[in-house]
Amino acid sequence: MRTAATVKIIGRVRGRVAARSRAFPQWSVPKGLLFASVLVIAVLVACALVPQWIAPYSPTDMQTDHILEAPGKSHWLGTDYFGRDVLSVIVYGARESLFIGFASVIVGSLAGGTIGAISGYFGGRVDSMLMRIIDIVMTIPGVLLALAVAAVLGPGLWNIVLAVALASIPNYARLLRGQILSMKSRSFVVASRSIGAGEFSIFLKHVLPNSLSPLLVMAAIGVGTSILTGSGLSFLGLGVLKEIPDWGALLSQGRGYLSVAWWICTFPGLAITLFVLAVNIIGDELRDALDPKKSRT
Amino acid sequence: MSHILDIERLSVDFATARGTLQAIHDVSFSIESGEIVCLVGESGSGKSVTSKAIMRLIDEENGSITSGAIKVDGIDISDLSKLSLQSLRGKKMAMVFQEPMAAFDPVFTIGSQIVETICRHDHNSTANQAWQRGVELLRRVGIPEPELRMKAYPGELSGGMLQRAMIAMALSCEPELLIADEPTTALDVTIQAQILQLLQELKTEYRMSVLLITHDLGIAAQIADRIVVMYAGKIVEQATAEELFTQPHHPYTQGLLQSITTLDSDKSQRLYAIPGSIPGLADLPEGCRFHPRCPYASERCAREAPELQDRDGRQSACWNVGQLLEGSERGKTEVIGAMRVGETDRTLQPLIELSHVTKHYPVGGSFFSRAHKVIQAVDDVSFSIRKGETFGLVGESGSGKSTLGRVMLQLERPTSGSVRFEDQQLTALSGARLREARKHMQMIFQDPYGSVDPRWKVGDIIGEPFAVHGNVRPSEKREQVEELLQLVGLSPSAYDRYPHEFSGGQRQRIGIARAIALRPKFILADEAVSALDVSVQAQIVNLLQDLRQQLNMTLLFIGHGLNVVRYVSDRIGVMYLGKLVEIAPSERLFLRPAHHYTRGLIASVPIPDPNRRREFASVEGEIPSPANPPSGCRFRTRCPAATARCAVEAPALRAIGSDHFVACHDPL
Amino acid sequence: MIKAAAFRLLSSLGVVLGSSMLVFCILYVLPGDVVMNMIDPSAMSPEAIANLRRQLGVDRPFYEQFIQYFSHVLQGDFGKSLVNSDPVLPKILTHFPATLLLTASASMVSIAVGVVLGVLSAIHRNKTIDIVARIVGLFGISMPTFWSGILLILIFSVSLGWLPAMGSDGPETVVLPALTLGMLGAGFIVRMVRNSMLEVLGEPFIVTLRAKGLRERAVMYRHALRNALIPAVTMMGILIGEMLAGTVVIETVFSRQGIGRIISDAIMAKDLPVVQGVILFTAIVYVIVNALVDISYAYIDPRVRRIQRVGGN
Amino acid sequence: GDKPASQSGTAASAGATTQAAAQGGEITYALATSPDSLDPHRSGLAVAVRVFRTMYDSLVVQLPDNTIKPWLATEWTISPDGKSYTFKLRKDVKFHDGTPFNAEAVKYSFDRILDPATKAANATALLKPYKSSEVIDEYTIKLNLETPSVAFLGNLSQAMLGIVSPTAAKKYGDQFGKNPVGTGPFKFVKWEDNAEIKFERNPDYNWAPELVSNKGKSYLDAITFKIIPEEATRIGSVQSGQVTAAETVPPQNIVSLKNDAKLQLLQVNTGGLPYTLFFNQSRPPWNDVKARQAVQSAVDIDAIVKTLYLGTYQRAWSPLAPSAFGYDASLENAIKPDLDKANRLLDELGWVKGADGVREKDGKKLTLHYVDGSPNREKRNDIAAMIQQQLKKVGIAVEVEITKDVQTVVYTNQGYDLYGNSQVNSDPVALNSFYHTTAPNVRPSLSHLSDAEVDQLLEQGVVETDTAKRKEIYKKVQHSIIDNAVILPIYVFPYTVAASKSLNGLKFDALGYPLFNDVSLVKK
Ligand SMILES: Nc1ncnc2c1ncn2[C@@H]1O[C@H](COP(=O)(O)OP(=O)(O)OP(=O)(O)O)[C@@H](O)[C@H]1O
Ligand SMILES: Nc1ncnc2c1ncn2[C@@H]1O[C@H](COP(=O)(O)OP(=O)(O)OP(=O)(O)O)[C@@H](O)[C@H]1O
Ligand SMILES: [Mg+2]
Ligand SMILES: [Mg+2]
Repeated sequence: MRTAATVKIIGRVRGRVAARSRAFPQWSVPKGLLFASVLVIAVLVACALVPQWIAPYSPTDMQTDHILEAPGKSHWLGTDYFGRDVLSVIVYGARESLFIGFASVIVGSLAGGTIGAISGYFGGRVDSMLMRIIDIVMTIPGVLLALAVAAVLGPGLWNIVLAVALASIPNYARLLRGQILSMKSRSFVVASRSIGAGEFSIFLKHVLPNSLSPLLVMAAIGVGTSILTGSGLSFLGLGVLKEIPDWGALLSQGRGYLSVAWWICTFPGLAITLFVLAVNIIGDELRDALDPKKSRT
Repeated sequence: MSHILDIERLSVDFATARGTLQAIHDVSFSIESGEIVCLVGESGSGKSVTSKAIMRLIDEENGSITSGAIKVDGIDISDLSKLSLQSLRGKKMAMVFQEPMAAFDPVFTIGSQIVETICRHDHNSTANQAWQRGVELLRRVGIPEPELRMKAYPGELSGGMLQRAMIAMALSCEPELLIADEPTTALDVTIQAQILQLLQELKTEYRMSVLLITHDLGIAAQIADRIVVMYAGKIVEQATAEELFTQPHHPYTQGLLQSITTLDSDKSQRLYAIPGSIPGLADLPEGCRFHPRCPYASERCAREAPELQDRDGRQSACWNVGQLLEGSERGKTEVIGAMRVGETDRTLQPLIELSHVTKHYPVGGSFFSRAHKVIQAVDDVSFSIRKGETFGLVGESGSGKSTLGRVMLQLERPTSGSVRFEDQQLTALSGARLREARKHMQMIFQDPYGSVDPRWKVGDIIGEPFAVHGNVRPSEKREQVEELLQLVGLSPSAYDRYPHEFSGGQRQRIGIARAIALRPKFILADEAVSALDVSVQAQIVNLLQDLRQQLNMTLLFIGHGLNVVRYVSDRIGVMYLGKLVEIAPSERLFLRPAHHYTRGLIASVPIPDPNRRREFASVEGEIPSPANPPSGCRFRTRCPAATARCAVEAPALRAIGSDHFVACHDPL
Repeated sequence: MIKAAAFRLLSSLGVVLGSSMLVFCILYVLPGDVVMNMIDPSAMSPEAIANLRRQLGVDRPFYEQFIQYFSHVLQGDFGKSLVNSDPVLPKILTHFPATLLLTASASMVSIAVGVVLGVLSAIHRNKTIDIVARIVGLFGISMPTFWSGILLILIFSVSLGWLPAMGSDGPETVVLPALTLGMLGAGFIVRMVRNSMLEVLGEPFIVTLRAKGLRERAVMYRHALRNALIPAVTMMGILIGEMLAGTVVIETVFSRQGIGRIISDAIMAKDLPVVQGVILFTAIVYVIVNALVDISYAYIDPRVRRIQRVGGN
Repeated sequence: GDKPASQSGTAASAGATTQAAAQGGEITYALATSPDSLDPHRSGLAVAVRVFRTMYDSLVVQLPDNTIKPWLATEWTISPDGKSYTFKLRKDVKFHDGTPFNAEAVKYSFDRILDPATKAANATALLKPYKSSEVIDEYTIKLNLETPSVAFLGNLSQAMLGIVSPTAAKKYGDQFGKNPVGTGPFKFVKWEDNAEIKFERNPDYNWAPELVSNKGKSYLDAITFKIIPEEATRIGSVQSGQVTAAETVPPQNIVSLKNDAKLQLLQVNTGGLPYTLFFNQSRPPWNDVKARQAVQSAVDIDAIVKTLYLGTYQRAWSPLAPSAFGYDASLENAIKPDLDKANRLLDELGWVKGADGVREKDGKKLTLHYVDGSPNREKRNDIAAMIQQQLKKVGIAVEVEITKDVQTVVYTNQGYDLYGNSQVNSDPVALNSFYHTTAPNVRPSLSHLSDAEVDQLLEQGVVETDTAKRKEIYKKVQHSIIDNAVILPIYVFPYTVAASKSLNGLKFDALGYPLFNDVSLVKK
């Protein structure tokens, strides 16, 4: 739902403000912050790929005589109510979390982007029809969509991914459509048409590539927040019980211990926050880097 | 004489991501009260920075005054506190900007923005008084129905009106110094003339000092008492208008003056253009900053930067003034082949023929109501362009020139009427056949920045026509593109670079290279040079002329710079509110305009000769809305010779001489 | 003008109807059986169960249920809960005010925090304040509401004892939930306001304002902010929709009454009439809010007003 | 020791009852979930029953020692064949709406349960062998059973068989659950969905059972139940004083709240069936006793209960809770975790460990599909997680499915190998619905057990009137179930309430439901 929110907001606003075609001002990032973000992502990706090299303990090792230990020498981030090492669980949970984050954004943006692109390309009837459908879907809270998906397909990791993706589709669609509409009337597009290029090839070669960068920004926020959507679902009791829980599930499961053992859910929360921050900072930078105007040679 | 403004050795730095840039260096000049001083120079020479430095507006853009002083009425602005600065701005000195549309806050009414200014500086006046004053001011600058306009939002007024309102706002606290940064560049010639007229009146009426920034030497010649020439952040020359135009003391000034296309430029001669382009601040040349482009440059120029020196009561910064004064003009004009000896041959076959072309854009209307309101962008236009000729199309903004061009190339379908190209009825073609036909008709766009895809490499942009139309192998493509690059005067190494790495003039060359890639028979140049500096404009115009001749193309040249259009065209059509009002061979049109509108247009063009100053404002009022054009003759509302007949009967285009057509009941 | 309004109304109705039909279909395909959720199947004979099904009308084919439901809705009858026979409409009407209060106050928090941070961040671009404000904004986006909600309860109710931890009776109970939900929205608004503020600050008219000698405060808040708010206002329309959705979690955490809780329970129990009713209601609210946003949009931005008057683009 | 104030099987009470109870005042009591209906016949939720006790009375009451005492019925006789019960009723009782309580009302209530239109849930099962009733005179009623049932009286004591006002029930129809009317010490005032349910004192009340000391009207003016599903919020509310008491305190908070000077903790073990994991014997390989025994020895329930409940919950050993009639204490500590035994049993069955550590046979992996409900109530999901790890050690792969739709997954599709459940009940006959062979066309029991000997014992248990003999019967049943590893008993659920120290006199009945008759507020 969180991704939905973000994406929806940016999508709609962009759509409406598309008339003011000037690109968003750069959200230029101090070098140090960028470096830190790259580092964070690198570490998290490493956690996802080779957790066994990083985690000090097994994430499933329930040391029942060491439950609820505060952060200390032997357990840097403490232990949880099973006696698992919190650090190790977080490290191992990275794989699932990153997967939820990235997969749902990829699915959502591909599907939404395609709808938006079709709508923007054909315009007219097709456009107004698709946009009416998108309008309709937007009035249904993301929670309901997510719950419905979870309920239809049964519990599972892909569910969360699909649920989040589904809820974000209207937003990507709207965003890309708005972007394409404003791009379609640019003079380099007319220029290409005037030399006799076919409509479809103009669309593929000029309109689309120039319309994608705001999608990137939206996706950057989406990646981080879909993990939270997952946690929202597990809060509502629709999560999956996995041997190695993802961060969202850790947060949701550990919330009851906030007053007695704050470290259980504070550190996974911090992991999510760091991840969101880093992805967003890198996303902004990446958008600039992909823009030949802004990349410095 | 008291100096209202005194700038002493001013330097301004900007802090940017890539380090500090010095935008202006050691600039000194002054303005006396009641004097109009023009600051001229190519784009990027530092004119605006100078003006903003005077207001200390550069503070907001990471700029800072690193040395020197700016004295306004004796007060040094350069190290004034923010607060006292704010109370000076608008009161002591006021500013008028280039884009009137963008210079007002769009969400407040004109009135409230004027009142805001008055109340800010005059604490005694009540809001009501301020409002009354605003109404007075608007009336003074010639806005009809000022009470009504006060309540209008910026978006509801035309550019000309907004510029007047902006001037009214600047005048609201009776400043002693008015700084106008390109106040007319965004406006039509007729409106420009009105505004310049207004400035002159105000100067005499209020004894105001004016610093007018412009790149149009014509304007400077018409209005300035004194002219300051800037180049790459430095002042290179300073003199009274007469002195400067009679005898420039700096090769740059000389080059500028020569680059101007005037209403009597010799059409058989190439336009003069200063070679090269103005350097960026990050890579300024050693020594004299102009030396790489200077025909007089010596070794010394490359080593040592010349100081601004007094000579005969004027100043210039050049080591070679003496040499220049001796008058040996190097690299001046050259005769262009044997091409344009006279007018085009009337017996030539038409290449393109338009008959009764009309283009209406529906406005308003929703799902339920079929739109009944339309913008008549082009209304019943018929004419033909002959093989090999250059046809010019002029008219004020919104008169439908671009629309006509687009309809010609079938980028848009006409509402009615037909376009014939050679033996093909273009309006009947579609799909692949139309795309095939486009091979022979190409377009050069006005905006050199927007008309190339920023994500494509130059080589791909220019090579796109090959990709679209053909069977060209990649190696061949590279070869051909490099050839084209050379043809338009770019280095083949541009192939792998991105458009943003090029200057405006260079980008326009990229656009031209693409347009000529397939050797089309017909090229439409829609304001192809309007966005460029005078000297670059000359380069591009020369290039177009050369190419046209080499490739034997037919050209439709749309522009609002009448002098350039006159220079390039064989015949010219004049449009007004979607109608073609006059067609004539270009010399004849300027010598003997038949339509009142044409005459007004021509009279509005500033003449770059201080000795031939004249009254501006030859066409009164503004162009009406094309959604609701006047009945009968569309020009009648602004026509000095309008009669009752004009209101009821629309004049048809009729011949009044050899090759000369006009749509007027009482032609001149 | 009237035509435009009528068109707007009609298309809104279409959207509401469409969304309600979509929900009907979604719920229809949901697995699970409302009857089995209601009774103890071991204690009832199969005939009795079939009888119950018939009574509830859930044994009829899809299209019949569909037509029947919507014909009733059009007569103002939203039906009864399948689970406990509560009439749906009064149920929604009693719960809705609390949700509305929560969303409205959360929006207020979002706007207040988001605008302040966004403006600060834009004015002090790339300075420490900017970086801090942006990170705070992202924090708002990156914290799950159930977690931040509990944290707020622990701090403000348990430790400090300043505010009630739960309930929906009285204005003080809305403070913590509104803060929690508002922080989420604030995160988005910060980003939005900062961006549009920067964009506006780059507009030429800002230079004009300074050249007039206006105080910096007037330039920033009277002019720049008002322009920058235009996109932010649009966002409020969408945010309110999202906040309505966000109430599902918040209302549970803070034990507030509200439609968020009704709907999550109802979905789980496959209580079709209730889900339908709530969705219909939220869709209407969503549409109304967005219409209001459009109106206020035109109010703030005269350019839009003009476009609307001329019509088209 | 540092155990909370818990006395299993006996009613715990808060504060000293000796001091004179203060009149007046209101309390708020936080519930963990919302009752679905206040119609006692219709709801089967424990949380609803906690609320019912404030406003519905039963014919009889069951004391902690499992004896049955009069309540609305003053005395009763049982026919020799055990198939009819004749009750003499109190004559001074009135429903809250003024309707007089009489034999008609009792008849109406019980017949109402049988009427399908009532959509009665658990009440139907509790009333089970009941067939019909005859009104003998205004205050005498005779209930007829299909078959004799020793548990019948005990069941009658349960709140779900409370007597409702016929006038109101007829008047409100299916809305009675929103407008409940009974004879209890408190009258219903209002119910705000998902927020609160409010009751006020019934000033006429004067027929309290022996279980409480205050036989007359309640000390409190009113009780408001608040519904606070989120644990942390519920505990936060009682800590911050926003509510007077909060139920279902999670273990970690029990430990921390004990040091809270402002709060007291009350804990009572619930009666009936403890939380038990049932093997689904219809699915191989769990139909094989050895396979089940392997799991039984591989799982370390002690570790689970200690870790997750931090010593606040008691471990269960038998299919019955310790307070239940016939509980067999000899089962305690009889089974020890024994990995060697588990491995040996599985080896014997031919399950061989594969490369990934999971046992295989005939190309099939040894998996156990563990289904649990959602949300993580009483940390039951965490139990699943721990069992998953423990069974991994012996080569059993546990797939855990957490689902909200238990009805479909478990009851309709029978798609589980292991599923946990518990039941609060007053009599061991409750075992029947879990372990007795079911008729072919009826929904099978959770265990799918079909054991002739157990069946026979269970059938005897229903009719055996001799207490000692009956105890023996149930001991045999318990033994058989544990020996055959039909189930894994996990914990006995203690109903835990955190309350302000100002709350006095809160008591619990034999099943662990709160009673508010004696509650008063100490003024400080
Ligand atoms: N805020 C700034 N930061 C960095 N460089 C700047 C800034 N403002 C202006 N410059 C640079 O200073 C130089 C002079 O700019 P300026 O705007 O004064 O030119 P100009 O003479 O007014 O040109 P034009 O005719 O295009 O308006 C340019 O190279 C420009 O890029
Ligand atoms: N796509 C369109 N939809 C609606 N109106 C249009 C459209 N294109 C042009 N117009 C209107 O048609 C009229 C003529 O426009 P056009 O661009 O042809 O003028 P122009 O002579 O080229 O002006 P300029 O000198 O400003 O380029 C204008 O009033 C313009 O607003
Ligand atoms: Mg400038
Ligand atoms: Mg044009």
